[in-house]
Amino acid sequence: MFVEFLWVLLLGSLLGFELIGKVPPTLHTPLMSGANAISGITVLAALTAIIKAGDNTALLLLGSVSLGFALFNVIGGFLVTDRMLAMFSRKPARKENR
Amino acid sequence: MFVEFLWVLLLGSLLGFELIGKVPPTLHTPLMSGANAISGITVLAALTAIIKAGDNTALLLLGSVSLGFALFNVIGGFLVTDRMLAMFSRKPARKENR
Amino acid sequence: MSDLLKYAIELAAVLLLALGIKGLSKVRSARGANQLAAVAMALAVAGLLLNYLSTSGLSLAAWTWIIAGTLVGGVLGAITAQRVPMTSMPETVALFNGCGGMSSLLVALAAALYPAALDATGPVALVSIVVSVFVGSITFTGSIVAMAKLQGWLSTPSWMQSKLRHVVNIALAVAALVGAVEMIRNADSGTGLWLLVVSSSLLGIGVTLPIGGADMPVVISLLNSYSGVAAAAAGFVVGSQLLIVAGAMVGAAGLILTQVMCNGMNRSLISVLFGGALGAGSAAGGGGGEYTNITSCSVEECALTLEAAERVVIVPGYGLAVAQAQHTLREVTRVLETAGIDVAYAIHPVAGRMPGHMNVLLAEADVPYEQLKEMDQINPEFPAADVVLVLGANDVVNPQAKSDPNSPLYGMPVLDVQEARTVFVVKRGMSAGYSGIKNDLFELVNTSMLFGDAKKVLGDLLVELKDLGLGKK
Amino acid sequence: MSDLLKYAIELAAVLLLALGIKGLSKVRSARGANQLAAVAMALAVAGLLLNYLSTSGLSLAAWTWIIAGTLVGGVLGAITAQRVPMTSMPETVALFNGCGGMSSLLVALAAALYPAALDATGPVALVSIVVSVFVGSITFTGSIVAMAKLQGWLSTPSWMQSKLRHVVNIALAVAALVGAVEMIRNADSGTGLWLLVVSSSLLGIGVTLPIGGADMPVVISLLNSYSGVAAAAAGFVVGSQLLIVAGAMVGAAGLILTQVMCNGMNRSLISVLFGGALGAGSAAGGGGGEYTNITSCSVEECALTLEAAERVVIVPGYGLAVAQAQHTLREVTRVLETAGIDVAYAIHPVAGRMPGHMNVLLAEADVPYEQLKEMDQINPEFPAADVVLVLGANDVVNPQAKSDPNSPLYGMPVLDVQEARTVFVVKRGMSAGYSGIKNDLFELVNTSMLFGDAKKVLGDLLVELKDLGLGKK
Ligand SMILES: NC(=O)c1ccc[n+]([C@@H]2O[C@H](COP(=O)([O-])OP(=O)(O)OC[C@H]3O[C@@H](n4cnc5c(N)ncnc54)[C@H](OP(=O)(O)O)[C@@H]3O)[C@@H](O)[C@H]2O)c1
Ligand SMILES: NC(=O)c1ccc[n+]([C@@H]2O[C@H](COP(=O)([O-])OP(=O)(O)OC[C@H]3O[C@@H](n4cnc5c(N)ncnc54)[C@H](OP(=O)(O)O)[C@@H]3O)[C@@H](O)[C@H]2O)c1
Repeated sequence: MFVEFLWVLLLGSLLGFELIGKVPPTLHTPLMSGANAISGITVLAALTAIIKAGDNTALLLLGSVSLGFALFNVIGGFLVTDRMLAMFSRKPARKENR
Repeated sequence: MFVEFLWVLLLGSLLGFELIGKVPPTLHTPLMSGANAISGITVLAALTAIIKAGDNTALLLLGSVSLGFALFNVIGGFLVTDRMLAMFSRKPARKENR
Repeated sequence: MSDLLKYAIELAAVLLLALGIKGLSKVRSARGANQLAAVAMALAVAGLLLNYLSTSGLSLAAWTWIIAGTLVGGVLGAITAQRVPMTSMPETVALFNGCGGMSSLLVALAAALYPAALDATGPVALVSIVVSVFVGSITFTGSIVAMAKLQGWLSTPSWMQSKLRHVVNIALAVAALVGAVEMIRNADSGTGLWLLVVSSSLLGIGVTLPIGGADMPVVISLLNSYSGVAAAAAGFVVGSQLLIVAGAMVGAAGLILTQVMCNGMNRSLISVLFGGALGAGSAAGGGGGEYTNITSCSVEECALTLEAAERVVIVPGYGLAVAQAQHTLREVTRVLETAGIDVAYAIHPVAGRMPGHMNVLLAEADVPYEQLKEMDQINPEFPAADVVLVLGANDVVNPQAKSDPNSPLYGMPVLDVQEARTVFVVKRGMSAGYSGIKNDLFELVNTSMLFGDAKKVLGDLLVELKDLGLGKK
Repeated sequence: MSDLLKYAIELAAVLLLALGIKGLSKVRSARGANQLAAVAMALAVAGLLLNYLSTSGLSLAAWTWIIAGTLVGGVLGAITAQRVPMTSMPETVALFNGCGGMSSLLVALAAALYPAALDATGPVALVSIVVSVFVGSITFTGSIVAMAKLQGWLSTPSWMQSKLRHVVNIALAVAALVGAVEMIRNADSGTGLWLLVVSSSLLGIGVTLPIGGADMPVVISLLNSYSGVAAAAAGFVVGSQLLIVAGAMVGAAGLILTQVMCNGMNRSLISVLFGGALGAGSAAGGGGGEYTNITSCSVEECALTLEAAERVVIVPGYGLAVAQAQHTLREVTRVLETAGIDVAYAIHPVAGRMPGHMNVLLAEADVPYEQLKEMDQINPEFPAADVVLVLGANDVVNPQAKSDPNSPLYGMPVLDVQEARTVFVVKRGMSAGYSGIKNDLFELVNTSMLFGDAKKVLGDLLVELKDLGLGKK
């Protein structure tokens, strides 16, 4: 199992390095914020913890708080990124209308 | 096991797509030839077949022929690519000498 | 749910996430890419829940706690995202990021305290827990400190600006290492765990606190990369490739973005992290007294000059953003436009405190896209401009960057505002900008200073312009 | 050898291979990247051997067969690589590629025949074997056909250019599918396997044979991508992630490269694969008779004009490459240079039959790098040129591409040679180029045709120039 994990870790990292090429400065902030929302993928870990907790209340609590934090990150992050990008995307449309 | 294979297949493909961005036409031929040499990585499969063959001569023979073909591809491919690229790399050096 | 379906969902989610990150780096596709990533995330969550539902099932308790966590986190997140003003983007991203780190930290704590329940036993899980706790703690406290500094809730204690902080931080790092080793050697004892949590939390504070507020976007981007690492480590803990890949991608992409940002502002990552607040001394000492030959003028004079102009270029900077003056600015430019004056905005790539911040702010104030000109596009046009209005910008219009090879700014591309016929600089006083150095522009004969808060000055200007009869058709 | 070391080697090899592929796409790093990839490959092989040596050990028989295969394959490969002329690069790459496909095919055959020995049992292994056999066979026969066509050993039978070939190919594909299903349903029966091998081999021939020789580089690039897929499938068979990742990377990168090449020559992949030989009809019918107002001239006239020129631009094309005239050309330009005439070469990105081919050929003939001008760089310079010498180029100098929206070439960027004072076009007759269409350039008043094989004409030109007293100091 561990080796397979290392494989996906290596490949995921290489992919991450390649995915971001030339980002125009205009997009630095939204990109940061969008990537940040993706890092909230820990929701999955939090959910797993809750589901596997059985009737261990401490574990349920830890998992639930973790889930709350993660979702705060995810939902807030995606929404705020969308708000920012909505402002950009209004513009090209206008430009084409001219 | 199979799932881990699918993971590395997916990630490897994505990585391959990303690695090649804008290739100047000058490099199309060497890039094709170099990538082709890398696809000769089947040497590993051929070696595995020979090693695991035990005293099964048919298998040894199949593996050995496969190894020969693969190495023809690998060694020939890398060398011919190097020959081509050597011609390019002479030039920037000259340019700097001016 | 069959295993095949489960894996297909996971693979599809990773594919969509990768496409999302890729798309976010192009203006055209960015918004769709963000939504795609959100869909991918929802898909991953749905896949996980369905998988457990169809195998072991979910207990009532689990449901309760899941719904509780979801409601609280989701609703708070949504509200924050809607309410927060565009000027506070850096703080907001820092806050979200810190919460992501906290989430990884809590999962790792859960796994450390109840390894059996989460199948997190064995050396690999242990090491992953250690990494997750360490990185998660640093991400959390670091992000919160970054946020507090950006909001102005915190300032750097003076000893933190001395070399002493390096000693303290090294001590904290060593303590964290000791805790980590202790945890791995003796998994059952809680001492190692708590030592690690406490010392890495403090380390996060100690590293972030001395960094100047203006360098914060870089730090946030770096911490964002860390939160990816923390997520990948959490993936090792709970045994999920999806988490590992997504975390690794974010971690790597964040690192690249950090580097790109540093390049854009002519700064190295090392100097951001270990250099402390840039120019903190020189700004106070050198910024104020050295100027001679300053021409200052009144709002009336400025209004009269604007009225007579045909071509006006606006140069917004950090000061405009902190003064939240973008809407007032838009009203002023509307008045100028109705009077037939040609208006353009010169957007320097690192104007403000966050890359792309100016674009967002002006877009929010409904400035038409065509009027926003990038540096390379507008620089040749300055000689043809009658009036340049510099609003709370300083470094990005400093001609030293081109003329003086000894200047710390040397080499940074700047806006050539001095080429215009008349330049008005709106700022509160003579204090320096982010880099803490003197600006030769202010002493040029065609430059007039207009002192005051940007929002207030623009408001006054609006009144004056209307008094002059502009803006009515 | 510990497992950890084994995995570390594998991971390092993949990392280096990825860096190699990335580096190969930039001129600066390409050579180093190719060497890096070779090192990675050696590392992977060494890792595998060491791993088996330290665990089960290698029998004498295994060593013998390994050394035999290595010697034969390696030595032949090295000799071929050293001996082959630069003009035959496309054929050579096709040959190497075909051998890679054959290697995957043989491994898959071995696994199909002796599944127990290679641990290749179960449905996953079976499907992988099927894929590997199918793709490996197509790669092998397709590449060999491509090579033979490029070498001129094969020409397309006429029925292959009719629609009938689609029927035959579909029938072969169906047969392959039947074989595959039979193999999976009944692994022990050999019928399915042989049906699959034979029909997919024939399919490889049937698909490649109708494709025009000029489209071959695209086909080779596509087959190269296939050989990556075959390697990945072989990885599934023997259970090696390294093989899967490397194969997948090559497969994906090859696909992108194929697309890039198609874009460069204004052609779609679909039309390359299913369109058959482009313009086979129109080239014969339309190319010859339609020209009026052709001015033809002798080698002497050309030499006299060259002698009087100050600035000469050489436009090499496919004809120069087939005539292998690059060395003679270099001698001619040497003579011109010693006479103080300024010489430059205009390199169109798809001049010739393989992208970048012209650069390689001219570099081989020792043309200085500074004289090779890319299209965008040289186009504005044509009006200042006294003489343009078009050597076996046709489509890349066709002004229709810019002037006539109905032309099939319309939109392809071309070299604006007609802007020069005098244009000499060296070709054997009036037949059309790759696209099969008429070239308006040949009818312009400032164009003179110089008929003959490029090498011969250049040789004659050299004599004439020397007779005129050029080239001696
Ligand atoms: N964009 C980014 O991503 C980023 C990130 C980090 C750092 N930076 C750096 O930040 C700098 C940006 O340059 P910049 O020209 O935009 O800003 P700046 O050089 O920092 O100058 C801002 C000026 O605005 C004035 N100001 C502050 N508050 C004001 C208010 N309420 N009303 C009016 N004026 C006010 C200040 O002078 P007074 O105090 O006298 O009013 C100050 O001189 C560059 O050096 C860049 O490298 C940028
Ligand atoms: N570079 C690539 O990657 C690539 C790949 C595939 C296709 N293509 C296509 O190939 C074309 C390349 O354009 P191009 O202008 O280089 O070539 P071209 O348009 O194919 O024309 C070549 C010309 O050379 C003449 N020629 C042939 N053999 C000769 C010899 N021995 N001596 C003198 N002349 C000879 C031929 O006329 P005669 O028979 O009258 O002598 C022919 O008109 C483009 O259409 C491009 O899209 C390029």
